[in-house]
Amino acid sequence: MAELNIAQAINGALGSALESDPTVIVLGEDVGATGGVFRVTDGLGERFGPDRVVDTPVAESGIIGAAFGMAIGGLKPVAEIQFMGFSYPAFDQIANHVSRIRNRSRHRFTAPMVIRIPYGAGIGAAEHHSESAEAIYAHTPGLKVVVPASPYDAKGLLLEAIADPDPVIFLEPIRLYRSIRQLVPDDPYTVPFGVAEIRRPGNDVTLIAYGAMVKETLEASEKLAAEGIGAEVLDLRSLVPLDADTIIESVEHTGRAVVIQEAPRTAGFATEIVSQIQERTLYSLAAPIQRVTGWDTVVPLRRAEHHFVPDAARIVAAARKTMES
Amino acid sequence: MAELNIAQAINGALGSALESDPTVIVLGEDVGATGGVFRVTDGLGERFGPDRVVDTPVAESGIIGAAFGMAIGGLKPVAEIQFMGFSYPAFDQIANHVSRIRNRSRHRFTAPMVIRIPYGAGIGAAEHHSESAEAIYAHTPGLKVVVPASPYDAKGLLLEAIADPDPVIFLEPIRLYRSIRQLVPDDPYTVPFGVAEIRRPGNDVTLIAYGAMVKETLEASEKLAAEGIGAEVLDLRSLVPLDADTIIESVEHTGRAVVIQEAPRTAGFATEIVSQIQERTLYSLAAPIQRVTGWDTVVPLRRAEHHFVPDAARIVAAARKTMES
Amino acid sequence: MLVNKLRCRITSAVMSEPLQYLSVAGDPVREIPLSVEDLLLLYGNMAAGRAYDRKCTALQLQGRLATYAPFEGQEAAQIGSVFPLTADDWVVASYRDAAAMWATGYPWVNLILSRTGDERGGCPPDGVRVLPPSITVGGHMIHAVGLGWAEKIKGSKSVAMTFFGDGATSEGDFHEAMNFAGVYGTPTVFVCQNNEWAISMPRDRQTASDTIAQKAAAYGMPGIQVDGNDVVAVAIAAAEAVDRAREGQGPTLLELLTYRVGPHTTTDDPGRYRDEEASHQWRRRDPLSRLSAYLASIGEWDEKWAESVAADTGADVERAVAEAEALEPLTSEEIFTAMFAEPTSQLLEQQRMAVTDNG
Amino acid sequence: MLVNKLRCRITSAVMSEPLQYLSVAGDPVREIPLSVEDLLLLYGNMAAGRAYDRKCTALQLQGRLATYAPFEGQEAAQIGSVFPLTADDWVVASYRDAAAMWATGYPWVNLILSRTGDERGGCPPDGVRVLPPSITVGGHMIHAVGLGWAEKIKGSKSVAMTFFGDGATSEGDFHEAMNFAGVYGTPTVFVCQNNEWAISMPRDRQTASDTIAQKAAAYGMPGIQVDGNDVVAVAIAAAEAVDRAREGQGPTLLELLTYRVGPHTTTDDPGRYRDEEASHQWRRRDPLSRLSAYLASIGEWDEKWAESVAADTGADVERAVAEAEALEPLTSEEIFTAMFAEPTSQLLEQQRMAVTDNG
Ligand SMILES: Cc1ncc(C[n+]2csc(CCOP(=O)(O)OP(=O)(O)O)c2C)c(N)n1
Ligand SMILES: Cc1ncc(C[n+]2csc(CCOP(=O)(O)OP(=O)(O)O)c2C)c(N)n1
Ligand SMILES: [Mg+2]
Ligand SMILES: [Mg+2]
Repeated sequence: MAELNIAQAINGALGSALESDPTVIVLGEDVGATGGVFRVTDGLGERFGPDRVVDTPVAESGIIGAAFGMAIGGLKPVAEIQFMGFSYPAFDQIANHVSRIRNRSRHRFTAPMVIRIPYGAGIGAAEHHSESAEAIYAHTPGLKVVVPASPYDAKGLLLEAIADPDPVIFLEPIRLYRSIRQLVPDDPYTVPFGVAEIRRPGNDVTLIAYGAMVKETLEASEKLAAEGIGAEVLDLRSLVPLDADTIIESVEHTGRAVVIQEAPRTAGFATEIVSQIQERTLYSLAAPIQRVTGWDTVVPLRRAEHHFVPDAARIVAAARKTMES
Repeated sequence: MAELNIAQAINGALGSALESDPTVIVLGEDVGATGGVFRVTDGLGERFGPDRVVDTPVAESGIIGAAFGMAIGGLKPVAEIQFMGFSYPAFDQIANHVSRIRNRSRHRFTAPMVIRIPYGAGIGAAEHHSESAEAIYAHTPGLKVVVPASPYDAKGLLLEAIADPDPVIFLEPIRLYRSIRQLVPDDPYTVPFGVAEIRRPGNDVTLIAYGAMVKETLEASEKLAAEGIGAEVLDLRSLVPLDADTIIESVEHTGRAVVIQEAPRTAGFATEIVSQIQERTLYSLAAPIQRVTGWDTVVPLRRAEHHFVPDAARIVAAARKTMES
Repeated sequence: MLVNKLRCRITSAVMSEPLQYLSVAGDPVREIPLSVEDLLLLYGNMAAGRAYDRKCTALQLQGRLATYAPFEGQEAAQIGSVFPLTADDWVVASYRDAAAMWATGYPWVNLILSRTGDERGGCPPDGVRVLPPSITVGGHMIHAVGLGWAEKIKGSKSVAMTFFGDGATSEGDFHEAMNFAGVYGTPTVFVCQNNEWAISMPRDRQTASDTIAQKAAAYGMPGIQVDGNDVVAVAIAAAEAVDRAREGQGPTLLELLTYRVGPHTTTDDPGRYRDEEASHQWRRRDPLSRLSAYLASIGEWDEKWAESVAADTGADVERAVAEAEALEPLTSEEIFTAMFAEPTSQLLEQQRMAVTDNG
Repeated sequence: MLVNKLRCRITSAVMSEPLQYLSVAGDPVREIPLSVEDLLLLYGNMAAGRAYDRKCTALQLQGRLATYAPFEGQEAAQIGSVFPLTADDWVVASYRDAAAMWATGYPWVNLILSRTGDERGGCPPDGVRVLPPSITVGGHMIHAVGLGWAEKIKGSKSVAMTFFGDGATSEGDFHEAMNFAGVYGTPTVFVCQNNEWAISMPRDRQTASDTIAQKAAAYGMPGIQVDGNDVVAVAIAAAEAVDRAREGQGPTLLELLTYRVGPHTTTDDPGRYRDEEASHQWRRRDPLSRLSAYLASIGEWDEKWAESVAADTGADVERAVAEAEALEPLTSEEIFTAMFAEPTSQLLEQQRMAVTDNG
């Protein structure tokens, strides 16, 4: 056990996968010599050499397409895309090939691979470095979409992703890379997909979040507690598969829900959760479900970024609104 | 006035735009010499020559990127992507550049352009030829997303799109190209974005659809009428901007809603509508809003395609379900 | 395996003339280094390809197949290219490459199933290292790079061969695939069938480059133009490219000059965009007649045998169609069962809805 | 406008040596066809670029700017390239090209605003035909193709010049841009600053092609390697490429050989992936000293003047920073106002929420 941040926990997971499974290959821009732009792959290049931790040309479609071929050919590639906005050039490979080969070949050929993508705003980065496009991947059939919010989960979910027989989009909240520390076991372990975690129990309102928003949501729940509102905080951990049962159970209990997402509002992943709640438990609802989201704008640059990203205050305001009815 | 199908109505709109505005350029794969794979641009190449109706190399990112440059430079490009699945290689250009230049330059540079994309299943086409990715574009800030369901709207909305000062994703329901005829004025006219049409009034349940699903929904409404259920059918016509007011008004009136989308279920555009309805008029709801959607699978090929695409029967079943409570 | 004497001359230097062994009339323009047995095998496979192709066009006209993309005229390009491959090698091809796929083990019934619109066409027998054909243009070449790379990493001697058209070279993915192959020296053979058309777009509007072969230089790999209707030239060039890949010398680009004498697909009308006179010209350069003329000139031609190959294939394809048609289409339940190894709870729930609501 | 006597020798033939006019020591290796006035202009602009660059690095260290991508060593490449442009031409550049952008009319304050993290940096004065820099690698070159194409369609004589790095040539969009430019003969000048690194990836691992210039042949356009630290050579090559474009002869690829002597950005530590000895070597080939040595040798060098240029720019940049910092950041209301010409009802509703909820 060591106290690690998320970047270190992911580094540990990659290290143990590379060590225990000779078919694992880490590839991406700058993952080797310099350890990645976030230093998440730090030291792995030295430890496992340039054939296992592969620096690639600047070509995202090529990275994913080549990894896809490797995966069909029996390797287990873990590809890194440097920032969410740079996954778009690879969207064709992901949506037209990676996600489909199992269905296209009725199980004959498969693409067990992981695509790691740092996502989200909050560090005042340049344009294209702050996007949250999880809904686009979740809407693409044939992909699993996983978003850790803690060091423990980051390691366990990544090892689960590497063990998974199908492609997994693994989203890493940039803002949390170094901002949370937690005791993480040294040995490998997995955290299953499709099991939401109740990060805080409560009776009055259910707050549903994932990834970077979990931290804000926990902060909001503390503020709400101070006001005497008991918020139950769910950390979804994976969007596909989605643990709808835990969500429904909680909302049936509290009668109120706020869904939090950093991505732009229209047709974001929060809408899927809202839809499922109202489908399955409309009559338990004491108030309209609130969405707290980013806006339908480009993520603003550093000086105005905070106007975009949901924070604890907005979550508190939304929760209060559900309490009004 | 002539009785036209949707393909002809679009052809007419393109012809009149090319004629009246010398800055309009139509470009795409096979749009010229052969009139497009759906013959939508039939005859335009001959009429306006290869510099106004431009056949391009097979390179979707290049088509959109070049059109984007043209648009900044003062032309009004109308780019065609042959099928929705082939828009994915251009996703980076669309999401990282086309949709953003106005914001990136605070209005200094703009990209007034139209991207025409035939979409949807129903003709038993090959893989990648049957997708409905409207949610992905609607979730991308800075794009307008328009989906006609009739010849009259097809012409009017396309001329509106060409007149719009910002980029418009113009989705053409493949299945309806030749299956509906309607009297269409010869002269140019526009149909405004953001105004849903009540295609059939009704008191019992609101059926909300767009594009290819409008036809199925109208069929369903007739079947429901035969059962004594009065369905109000809304044709959204544009998803961004969305005419939420008309939706809300209708659902406040009927108390019941079914949202129909052909795209895969999870995080599809229907969820946005469901979310807005429950946000704004939860207490008017007599029953959970139903979604009738495609599934989280690849669109099956010809022999099993019908299992995927929502049909009148499924819409009727969903409407009945809302009537049960 | 082909031996060294077969070497043509794949180098980085640009050749002035496409590689040719048999003239259009079937006369040898240089010594033919293949045995009669090999030549008969090549002919037989081309004849089978042609019989399949014609049968499919006929079946499509009867409405028994979905849209079909004929490859008449390209039999030498496909059959010659795969000649040096073994069962351990990979083939990553596109929608027009049925002959190449079949000749490397992809059964007729799978090809036919796909053409009826059935995903099970994409599932060849276990061990067949041929991917289902790519329907998107350009996206699949990099898969052959990844496959070859994986074989290299695993230390095997397998190579990956990928087929694509002249139009596909315009896609960004062609560039990324070629570049990765060059950088990592993957055992990949890039086979461009330059059939002069991409639907209605002629080759000279597709790119301003004089040849496609010369694009190889941009990636530090050799490229060679080959008379793609000369099956001997194609086989020899492919053999060398495959040998290079197998021996660790990296990727090669082959540009096979050929012509799509038929329509783009059965729904296409080439008369709208091209002078069909060229097709007539190209039919005279037919790859099958060229080889049969040569075989006749050396006294090895048996017309009856050739007819029987075509007839046998026709019958095989008929059987494949019957087999495909006898197979019940995928049910509403089954469309959910191949998205993941294990369906998610959401898929199970949707499966339940699909089965009951559609009921 | 530059005249014919300036012509270098852009042809499709591959040159054995990069084009050079001034040796590393500043000695003319061929006749210098530029006037002293032009040379002083070039020097002054390079000096301004350098002063800006150093100032920004310093300001970033103080936390007053966001991450910054220095271009030290690449001043000749940028300033030389834009030398033949007029105000009617377009510049489409990337994050490391501030000198090129400024020299064609993009104000310091806009560059600085962007570096503080403010969208208003992307809004140069009306009429400045320089797009905000591309942050994605590779996606912007095709925009210059579209811009040039539009000018051609409109019948104007304007050209579009686009700047990108060696790493960017690996993106599929480079290929599509080059190919479109070749096919349509657009008036586009492709300027690749080959600074040997793409973050930590050295040029020889980026592509197996010997040179980047030779990639031009794949698109039927000429390509030329130029000593990118020799501002005279860059200016002459660019002038010819611009003239070709203007005269309807189509696009050209310039490969400017240079070196990023500093880090990739202010958060990068090059010591992790390269031997900094090379940077020291390259500092000796500094583009400014090379030109000043030549100017001194012909008795036209004025050290005081050079110092004053740098000092003036430093002061300009200081003022720009002050101006940028004095500007109130965009409000929660304003982040909604540039998504469309007119905000949609959804945006207005969200704007209302943003303003009230954030309270
Ligand atoms: C990404 C993508 N864009 C467009 C298409 C539509 N399309 C199908 S075949 C074709 C032409 C391809 O030409 P070429 O590569 O020369 O192959 P050929 O058809 O001649 O065998 C096009 C544009 C597609 N299938 N995929
Ligand atoms: C599409 C995309 N992928 C990755 C990145 C991250 N990135 C920023 S700069 C860079 C290296 C670019 O190298 P080069 O083109 O040589 O330009 P240089 O930085 O040397 O000026 C990378 C990979 C990006 N900005 N955009
Ligand atoms: Mg072709
Ligand atoms: Mg570089």
